[in-house]
Order: sequence, then structure tokens, then C-alpha cells
Amino acid sequence: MSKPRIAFFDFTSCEGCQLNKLNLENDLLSLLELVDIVEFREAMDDTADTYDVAFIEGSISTPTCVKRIYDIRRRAKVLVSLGSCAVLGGVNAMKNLHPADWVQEAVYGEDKYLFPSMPVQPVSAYVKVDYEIRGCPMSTPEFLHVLKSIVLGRKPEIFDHAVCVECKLHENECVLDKGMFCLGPVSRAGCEAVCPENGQYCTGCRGLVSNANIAGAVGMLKRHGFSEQEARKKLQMYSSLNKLINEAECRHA
Amino acid sequence: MRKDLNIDVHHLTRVEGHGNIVVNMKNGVLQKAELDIVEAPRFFEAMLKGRNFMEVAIITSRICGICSLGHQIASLKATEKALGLEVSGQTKILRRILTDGATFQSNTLHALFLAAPDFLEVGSVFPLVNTHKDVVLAALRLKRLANDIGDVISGRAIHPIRCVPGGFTMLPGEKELKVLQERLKTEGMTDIRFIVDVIASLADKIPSFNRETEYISLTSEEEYALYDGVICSSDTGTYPVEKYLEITNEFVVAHSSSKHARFNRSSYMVGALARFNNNHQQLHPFAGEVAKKLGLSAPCFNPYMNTVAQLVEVAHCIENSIMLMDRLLSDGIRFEKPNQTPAQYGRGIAATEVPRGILFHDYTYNRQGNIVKANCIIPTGQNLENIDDDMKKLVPEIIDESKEEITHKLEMLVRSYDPCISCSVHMLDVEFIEE
Amino acid sequence: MNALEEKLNRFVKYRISEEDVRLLIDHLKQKAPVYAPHNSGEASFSYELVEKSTDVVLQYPRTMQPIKKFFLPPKEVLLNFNIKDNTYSKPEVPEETRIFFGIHSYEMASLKRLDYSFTQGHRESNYISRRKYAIFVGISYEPDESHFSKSVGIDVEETEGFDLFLLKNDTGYFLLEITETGKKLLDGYKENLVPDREELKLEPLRFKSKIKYHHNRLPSVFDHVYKSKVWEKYAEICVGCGTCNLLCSTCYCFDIRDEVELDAEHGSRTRYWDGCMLNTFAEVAGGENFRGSLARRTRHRLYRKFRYITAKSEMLHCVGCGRCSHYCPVGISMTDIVNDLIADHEEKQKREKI
Amino acid sequence: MENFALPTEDLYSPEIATITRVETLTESEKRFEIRMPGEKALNHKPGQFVEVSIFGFGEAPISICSSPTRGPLFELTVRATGRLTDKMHLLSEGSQIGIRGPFGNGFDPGAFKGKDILFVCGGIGLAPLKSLIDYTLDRREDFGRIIILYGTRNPSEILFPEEIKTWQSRKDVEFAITVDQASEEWQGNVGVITTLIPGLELDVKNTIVTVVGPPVMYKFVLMSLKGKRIPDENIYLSLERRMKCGVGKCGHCQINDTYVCQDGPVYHYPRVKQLEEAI
Ligand SMILES: Cc1cc2nc3c(=O)[nH]c(=O)nc-3n(C[C@H](O)[C@H](O)[C@H](O)COP(=O)(O)OP(=O)(O)OC[C@H]3O[C@@H](n4cnc5c(N)ncnc54)[C@H](O)[C@@H]3O)c2cc1C
Ligand code: SF4
Ligand code: SF4
Ligand code: SF4
Repeated sequence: MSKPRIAFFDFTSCEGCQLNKLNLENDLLSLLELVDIVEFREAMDDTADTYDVAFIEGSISTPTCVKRIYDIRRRAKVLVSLGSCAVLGGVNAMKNLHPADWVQEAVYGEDKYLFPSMPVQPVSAYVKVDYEIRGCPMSTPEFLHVLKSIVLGRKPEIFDHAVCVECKLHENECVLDKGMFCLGPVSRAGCEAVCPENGQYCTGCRGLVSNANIAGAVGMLKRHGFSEQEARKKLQMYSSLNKLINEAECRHA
Repeated sequence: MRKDLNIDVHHLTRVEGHGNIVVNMKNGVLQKAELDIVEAPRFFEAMLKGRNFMEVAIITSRICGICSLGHQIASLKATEKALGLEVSGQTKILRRILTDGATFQSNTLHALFLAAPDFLEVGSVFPLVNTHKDVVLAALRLKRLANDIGDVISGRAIHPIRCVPGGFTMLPGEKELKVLQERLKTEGMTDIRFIVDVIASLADKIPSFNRETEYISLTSEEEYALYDGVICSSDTGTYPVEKYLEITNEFVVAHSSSKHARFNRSSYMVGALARFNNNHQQLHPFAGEVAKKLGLSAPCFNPYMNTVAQLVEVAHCIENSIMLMDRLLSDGIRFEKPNQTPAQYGRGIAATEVPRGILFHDYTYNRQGNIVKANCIIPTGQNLENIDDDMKKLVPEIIDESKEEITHKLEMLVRSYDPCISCSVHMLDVEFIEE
Repeated sequence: MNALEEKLNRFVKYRISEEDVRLLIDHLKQKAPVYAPHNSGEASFSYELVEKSTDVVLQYPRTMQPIKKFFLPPKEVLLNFNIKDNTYSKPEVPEETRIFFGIHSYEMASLKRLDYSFTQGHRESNYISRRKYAIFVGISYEPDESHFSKSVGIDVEETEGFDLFLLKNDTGYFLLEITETGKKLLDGYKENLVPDREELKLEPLRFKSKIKYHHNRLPSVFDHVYKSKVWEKYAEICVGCGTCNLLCSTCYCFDIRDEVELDAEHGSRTRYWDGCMLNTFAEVAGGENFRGSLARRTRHRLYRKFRYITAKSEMLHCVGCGRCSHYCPVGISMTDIVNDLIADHEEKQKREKI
Repeated sequence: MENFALPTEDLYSPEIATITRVETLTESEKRFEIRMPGEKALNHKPGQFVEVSIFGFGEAPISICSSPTRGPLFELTVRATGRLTDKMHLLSEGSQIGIRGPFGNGFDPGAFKGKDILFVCGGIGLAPLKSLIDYTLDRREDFGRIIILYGTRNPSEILFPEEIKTWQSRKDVEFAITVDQASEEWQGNVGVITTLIPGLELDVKNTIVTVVGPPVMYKFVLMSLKGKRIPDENIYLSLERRMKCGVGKCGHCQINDTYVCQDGPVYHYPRVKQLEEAI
């Protein structure tokens, strides 16, 4: 079997996920044994026509982005979206919560027409996505897991349980015990609960678990002293495209 | 002599973010020589609007993955000033070490992985794995070591976790810190020595081009300023950080979704070379030796030498963090709860040096501790006008070389600034109407 | 003298100070590795290998992970395999003596439940190897808001399963010799100690009874509340995080996954704690899920504690450690659910009578 | 106190078996013939399953579709639906796989002696039932009428064409097949499997019914059987749940207080009626 040809592309994002791959120092050489990197603008000049696997970082937010993503999809056998921006719209999508005009004008004033922008969307809003690697930034072990699975020709496991599960497996002190709040109970795991492990609350960077009890989550935050509006804002940091967050009715006292 | 030239480098590689180089000469007249910033703007102000002070650094960190630590530090310092949150000496030392680590890692990444292939005439670092394995391995080790500083102290090098307003959510163990320090002393010093020797042998690959400009950085009486200081212009002297708007004078140009800046001249430069020019006397001795070995002496007006200045800083940061760790370890690391009870509300302005230059964050908070006004000025934005000016001087000087050679030199020029484009288009500058 | 006091008074006992307890730990450390509660954060405790006896916390409400972590580790490699040549090896599970020190009575009771689960039907070698030579030194504790083990029939001073037991008194502790193993452990430690012959009197009950019915009646309540509205009530606020499962002393469900190394050749088959409160736990082929709703998941969890295995093992599988309640991010308390079920059941009975 | 000194089991270590034959049945189903190391007999009962594993690809429960009366080699029919089963479809004769088991209760054919047996098989549900069908055919004299009803979504999904031919040709077997959607050349019954039931003439008291199929099928088949007045005690179902261990520990296959891997997969219908979460 010849080595899979893989490529990386970046859209609207902080490029932290790209950088995270360059931070694979210890594994980089073994990785190069496993695959051929044929395109990676942030690190190399080469380009290619087709790819076995295309990894997409960043969200789609301009007409140019849309054209590019269609083009990449056409040439890629497998397409993986990488990181919260690509999977969920990420923090970028918070801008959708405000009227587009206000946003443009706020930054560029009367020059706003120079730089067209559209509502921020995840990659899956435009093209078929085969696998998703969440996280802000994506976790390198998970990236390697998906890559190895693809090399072996099997579906990678993608977790759909709460961060609390991993947090408990690590026996981290629960930040709730320290009087903080946490989105871990409704946020998707896969990060090995790094934030609580480092004493910080979970911001829900991987989005919510599917089938999440959002009303319950709002109630949970209220229990920790937040207003209902503040609670929804907290849940929206990474999941602003999740309409249920504004809709779910919370009957919690 | 060539009369016409058209260069259009679409999505310049080996830089962070999306930019195009456009040069256009007609009948011997240079019509255009500019770096077009085509990155999609991200509108961070919309993300910050109404956000609580506890979340602001988490969000601004996402402006840029490469400079995430720098953004967090600037953000936390601005928030702390606005809310009157005092931080301890221990916190300041830890943040300084983190700043050293981030500068060390980013400069290494740029100099050795993104810029170095130019000197060795290849398109990326990957072919070097076969031709220069020992160099690549040493570079990888250095980068890992730099990232480990971030991992050990802030939980994660990209989008650090433990840095919060008022301090740290968790502190490194003394054992871990000792191990890390030992590695810096042995592994780190050995590898940087080796790398410097290699780069010194390639010195003739650096184009000779000079254009004197204004150099702006932080400066401090205590140390080679990275974490903190006052603004310093090589032309006009020092200014308090609060006066930053008078220095940056941002303006919008049509070819860039990032704003440009100018102060005393038509443009100014920030970054490693600016810091070196302004503060070189405060480098640690070993860094001074490295500068000498690599042929860098102040003042240096060759922007291509920015990459060399970055390596000098790597040496400095290794030495500096070893020294700071000594201080921490001799005092003993004490558990402290972060101070997060605001003493006031209002405006806070802070500056810090990130690898690419001086970074400003400016916030105003309401009485709920939520953001009402935010502004954030990023180094690459400040460099853009200077890059355009460099190109305008450079193109006529090399106009008789082949088009490929010109293109290559222009690419190298832009790259040597280590531009961080995604950063530059995420600026905030907005006043919110209070709800 | 009540029955419990009578039982305790049959054991040989010594009066020792807290200082002596530390010396005891040092003494035990010479015999085998000792695991005991330690501080693990601002307000958390966990069982760890003892390095210094002064690090051991003697009075604590509960550790975060229950003692099951030593017998059914949160993550355990079951096999190491080679994909290319289809071979594997099973990592050796050492059968060693380990001393667990400062263990509460409900924790010991939970192990009895796990013993049942791992020896009934198929007798799992991994669990049994770890469990075989374990020695336990119990300690009494001050129940907090979330504890309710008395309500499920487990006294603070219950000594069953322990080899030695430390009973707190006003000056220090009574050290009780429970088993022959325990007695032998004290060889070389108690040389200067004289058995205390004074009759032991327990302090009046410190436990508030937190469940309305006697524990013997609970399984029968569960015969009638399967369709209760109470499940919906809690499902509304439960967020399905699974914390209550993962930290439960008697939960033992797991997942098994194959993980491969970067050479795409070596790998391991690893098991992880799992939980029936999690969204996809009971999903079946075609995406169907017979326990999709939180109400059904909550119901299943409680039936597992009070009815299902209970019928066969004749033990309630909730030991009242209070972990599920203490760590629940929305503050759902096990005893509240049970009391609501009891109330619902009573109401139904009343209605039926009329 | 539990006696920890008693013998224990290495529950999760598979035996490495060899695939001796692969037969493509449909686009998504293949049949595998397997040889245990040393050509050891599996000693299974019809209706039992094994945990099949491929290193790096995981494990899954697969029913044994051959009868224990047919020698030491055994057969599995596998539908490619995921990690393990997709990989299995790439294997060929001589490849090795891991086997644990047999697990589960299986059917007790001894208890069906002298009875008429009605097999209701939906889709891949024919695979586990084939094991029992073959068993009863190999001991034909022990049983009364043998009636096989088989339904699939469309003709291209029909499993075991060879066996079906034999069943159709045998005088002592009553066989009927139906498809949900017919193709051009299909001449047989069209309609869901329940359409085959009303027309049957049965000695209801003396007929044992075994039902295996996708989850949705059970409710409808049971309704039809009720229409036929088949006593509940005469009905057996085989249920499917995801499993991680196969030995009654992992909890995934639990239906109320029963474990499919221990108390099932074959359930007596009266028991199923007490299990709210079963179907
Ligand atoms: C007693 C018994 C007998 C069986 N007999 C047979 C048989 O004879 N032949 C046969 O082919 N099958 C049989 N099965 C079914 C077989 O075990 C399943 O199809 C098996 O799980 C496939 O494993 P896999 O690794 O290939 O698929 P998996 O990768 O586990 O995926 C199976 C399906 O579930 C989906 N899925 C997986 N994980 C998740 C998740 N976390 N969330 C949502 N969806 C998910 C997948 O997309 C896929 O559609 C039997 C099952 C039981 C319980
Ligand atoms: S810290 Fe957060 S993620 Fe961890 S257990 Fe507590 S609530 Fe869950
Ligand atoms: S811990 Fe609480 S919120 Fe989480 S699953 Fe259990 S009951 Fe629900
Ligand atoms: S159900 Fe709750 S109280 Fe009972 S044993 Fe489990 S965690 Fe402890």
C-alpha cells in the first residue's frame, strides 16, 4: 500500500490547529513515515492536484472561502474538518449573533464595503465532511488517532459523551468544588478534560454533546449564580450556531 | 534595464495567514509594490461585546494561535489595570518565563522551519529531514523544549489554560520546573550553539539590502523588554503605554483587510530587529556572542536580518528563563489563589512584546465587569506599511535580476518579517453602546 | 449495649493517639505498599500510594474516585497486540499484597458488591488477581450532608471486610484487631501497647436517617414505581453528564476500544469506565436506543442500584457514599429521588385503597 | 466471603482462528467458514454467538450460523456496517481472526422435540436461525413440521441461495419467501414478512415459533402471531444489543434486569413481555 497523500488547508481561524501539528515534534518523523504531506501552505511551498485526505482548518466566512472549499472537496477522497472553527464555526461564529452591518461598520467604519463578509459557517454547511476533529485547539492525540485510523482504513471513534467523563477518569478536582462553574457536563469530550485538569473551567470548545439537555444546562448555570441570559451567553461561546441554546425553555428556579 | 514587471504571488506560503504579493511596473515606473492582505476578517469586537472579564483572555487568545500567549498576557494585563487587580511577584515571574518560552518557540519556528528553507533553497523543512537530519532534529528538540515551557507553566502552549485574571489557576511543581530548567541548561544550550554554527555558515545567503526606518518596541530599565515596559521609538524616545494611539495612528488601505500604521515617518518597523536595535545592550552575554557570530550589530537597517535577530533572542530567552527559574526555585513556589475581586471598573491599557513586535490591548469595563469598549493593535498590522515601503525601495534595486529571483527575494522579505496575518485582521476598535 | 457495640467489644482493641496512627502507617509500609487518602486539590481527596505517613489524611468526607479504581482501573490495557502478525500478549496483572488504609465502611461494602459482580457467572481474572491479596484498614468518619450509608444499612463502624479498624474517640483512636491477618500485621508494632479492656460505647447516632423507609423495604418500592412521574421530574434537570455513574462505588460498566500506535502495527485493547447515564450507552444497531431519554436512563441507574442485581445478590447496590449526589453538577440527590419515589408509591397505594 | 482462590478466567483473550472459506452472499453480506486452533470444536448451541475480533479494529458479537451437528468448522455471516465488519469483508481464506465464545444461552432444541417449528426470519436474522434450521434438519425425525418464513428488503439481499434451494426442494420443509420491494425478474411474494403469517394452517398448541429480525419487525410479527392465537409460551425471540464484553460485565447489552449476552440473545416471549425496554 502506498502512503496516503495528505494535505492541510486553512480558512478563517487563528491557525492554532495548524500550529499544533507543527508541535508534534516528537512524532513528526514517524508521521512522515506513515503519510506523504503534499500541501501545507503554512509550512511548505508545494501544492498538489489531488489528496487522499484533506484536513480543513477554519470556518467559512467569505465568498472566496466557499469557492476554495468546493474545489478542495472535489479533489479530496476523504475530508476531515479540524478544530472548532471548522466543525462548529468556532468563536468566529459569535459574530453571527450581531447584525452584519453593525459588525462591518464597527471595525472598518465607512470603508466597510472594501471587505465583504458573510455569516460564519462550519465546513459541513457547504460540503460533505467525512470526519470531525473538535477542539480549540484540536488535540494532537486525537488528530493522530484519526490519522492512524484512516491509514488503517477504519472509522475512528468519535466521542459523544461529556467532558465530565474524562475529567472523572483522570480524577481531577472538580472545579465546581472550588466554587467555579463549568460547561463540562454538557460539552463533548475528547480533550482528556485538559481545562479542568489545569484548574480552569470547561468553555465547551468542542460543542455540546448531541441530544444535550440545554434547558438543564441553563438551569445548572443558574444554580451557580448566573442569570439566564448570562448562562446562554456562556453556552454560546463555541456553540452560537446551536439554535436550541436560545430556544430551550428553562424551568429551573 | 527592465521596464515592465508583474508579480503576483497568490497566498504566500510559509507565513501565518493569507497574503498576496503584488508588484506592478510599467515603462520603468513602479505603480504598485504591496502586500495584499486577503485573510477573512474575523470581527473579534463582536465576540467580545458584553463578555465578562473572566472570559476576555480566553477569547482574545483565539485571535492567533501562534501569538496566543502574547494575546493572553496583554489581555490579562489590560483587564487587571482596568479592574485594579494586583498580581503577585510570583505571577509576574511566571508570566515572564512564559513570555520567554513563547518568544523562544515562535522565533525558532519561524527562523528554522519557515525561513531557513529559503537559505537552503528548498520549499519546506520536510526535504531537509533527509539532507540535514541532525539540524532538523536539533531544531525539533528546541521547539519541543520551548513548547514544554508553555506546557509546564500554563498547561498548554497554544491557547494556554492556566493564565487567568489575577494569577494562575494552577502552578507548576518544583520538581517539574527543576527538570525543565536542567533541560534548558543542557539540551537547550547545546542545540542552540549547534544551530547558530549552522546558520553562521549560511550568512552569505542573506540578501544585502538596507533601508533605515523608525524602530518601535517596548523598553525597560530592568531588562531586555518583552513582558513589560514603555514604548520606545528609535527616532523620538520613550512614551508611556497609555499614549499608544498617538504612536500607531491606524488607517485603512484598500489592499488590506488589516489596518496599517505610521508614526514619525511614513512607516515604522516592530519585531525582533526593532527590539534588538533599541535594547541590544540588555541582552544576556551569550545572546550577545550569538549576535556577533551571526554578524548582527546595532543599528542594523537590513530587514532580512530580522530572522537573525530572532535567533539572538532565542539564545537570550533560554538564558533569561533559566535565570528566572532560579529565582522561583530559590524562593519556593507558593500556592496563591488568583486575585479576581475587582477594586474598580474602567479603562485599562497594556502592551507586551510578542514575537512579531509590540502588541496593545485596551479595554473599558462596565460595573458588571463586562466589556464596553475594546481595542487591540497587532504588530503585523504595524509592519505592513513598512513592508510596502521596503518593497518600493527593493524592487528598483534588483530590477535587473530574473523575475524568479525578484519574486524569491520579495517572498523572503515578507517572510523575514514573520508576518502573522490572521492576527492582523482580527483587530478590535469599537465602542459599544451600553445596554 | 446495642448489637453493634456488642460486636465491636468482641475485638481486641488498643487506645492509640493520632501520632501512633502515623507510626502504624510507617510500620505497615514496611510490610507492603500502603494506599491511603491524600489531599488532591483545594477540597478533594484521593487514594494514593503513601510516601510519607504525614501526608495521609485521616478525617475526610470521601475521596473522588472510589476504591474500585484499584481493582477495576479507570483505564486498563487488556491486551497488547500486533496487527501485522496477529499476535497478542496479555499484560501480567500482579497478584501482590497491598494495604488499603483509612477506608470507610461504605467503601468496604461497595467492594463486596463488586466482588459479587466480578465473580458471579464468569470469574474475571483481572479483578480477582488485584483483589486477592488486598488488606484493609478501616477508619470511622463524620458523615456529611451527602452521606447516607446508614439509610441503606451500613454503619459507620461496620467492620465487615476489614482486617484492622480505627475507631475515632475523643483522644485519638481505638485500634481494633478484626482478623487474623490484621493481628499478624501488628507484629512488631503493638509491642508496647496494652489491650484496652474498657467497654466500648458508641456515640449516639450521628446519622440523620435520610431515606423515609427502612432499607429492607426499598426493593419492594421499586416493584411499583417503574412508571412513576418522578423519573421525568429529575430528567428535566439532569444533564446526562455521567458523573454519577463514573464515581459510583458500585458501578462497573465499561467500554473497550482498540488503540493503535503511530507505526500502525502495534496497539492495545483497552477498557475504560463507562456509564449508563451517557447518551449513546444503550444505542443499538441502526441508531435505535431503548434508553434514549434521560428519564429512562435515570430509571435504569436507580434500578441497577436498588432492584436488578439486588434481587440476585440480596444486597442493595447503593452503599450511600453520596458521591453521585455530592458531585452532581445540578445537585440531584440520590435520597431525594428515592424519597420522591416512596411518596409517589404511597400516594398510589392510597388512591388504590379509595 | 468470596473464595478468591477458585479458578478464574481470562475473559478477554481471544483464540486466534483461521478463515477457511469466504463466500460473497450479497453486496453487504459475506459468509465465513472458521477453523479454531487445532481444529477444536466450538461446542455451541444453535442461537449462540461468538465475539469476533480483529486487532486494531475491535470486537463485535456475531451469531454462529452453522449447526453444531456439522463438524468442528463453523460459519459466520457478516454484514459490513462498521469498523470490525468492514475490515472482515476485506479478509480472505487463510486470514486470522480472534474468537471468544461461544456466548449466550442459545436455543434448547431438546425442548422442541416432537413439536412443529415455525421460523420467522427477517433480513440478516436468517443467519442465527439457520443454525437451528440446520440442526432440526439434521435430526429431522425429532421434530414435526418445519416451516420457514423469510423476508428481505429486496431480492438482491437474499442470503444462502444454495440452502434455500435445498429447503424449497425438500418435501419435509415448508418454505416461503417474500421481499419488501420486488425487482423486474422477481416472481414471488411481495410484502413484509407478516403477510405470510395469516395464510398458515397451524396446530397452534403444538407449534414453537422462533423469531429473529431487525428491531422494528418484532412488534408486527408478534401481533400477527397473536392473531393466530399462538400461545406466548410457544414463542422465542433473539434480541440484539451492542456489547463490549459478551460475558455479562460491561453493562451495554442490559435490558432491564437481564443481560442479552447471558440471559439471551434467545428470550422466551413471556419473559420479554416483562421487559419494558426489550422491543
Ligand atoms: C447477539 C448478536 C448477534 C449478532 N449477529 C450478527 C451476525 O450474525 N451478523 C452480523 O453481521 N451482525 C451481527 N450482529 C450485529 C453486529 O454485532 C453489529 O453490527 C456490530 O456492532 C458491528 O460492529 P462494527 O465494529 O463493524 O461496527 P461499528 O463500527 O461498531 O458500527 C456499527 C454501526 O453502528 C454505528 N455506530 C457505531 N458506534 C456508534 C456510536 N458511538 N454512535 C452512533 N452510531 C454508532 C455505525 O455507524 C454503524 O452503523 C449481532 C449482534 C448481536 C448482539
Ligand atoms: S471540572 Fe467540569 S468537566 Fe470536570 S467533572 Fe467537574 S464539572 Fe465535569
Ligand atoms: S451527575 Fe447529575 S446531571 Fe450528571 S448524569 Fe448524574 S444525575 Fe444527571
Ligand atoms: S448510587 Fe450514589 S450513593 Fe449509592 S453507591 Fe453509587 S455513588 Fe454512592
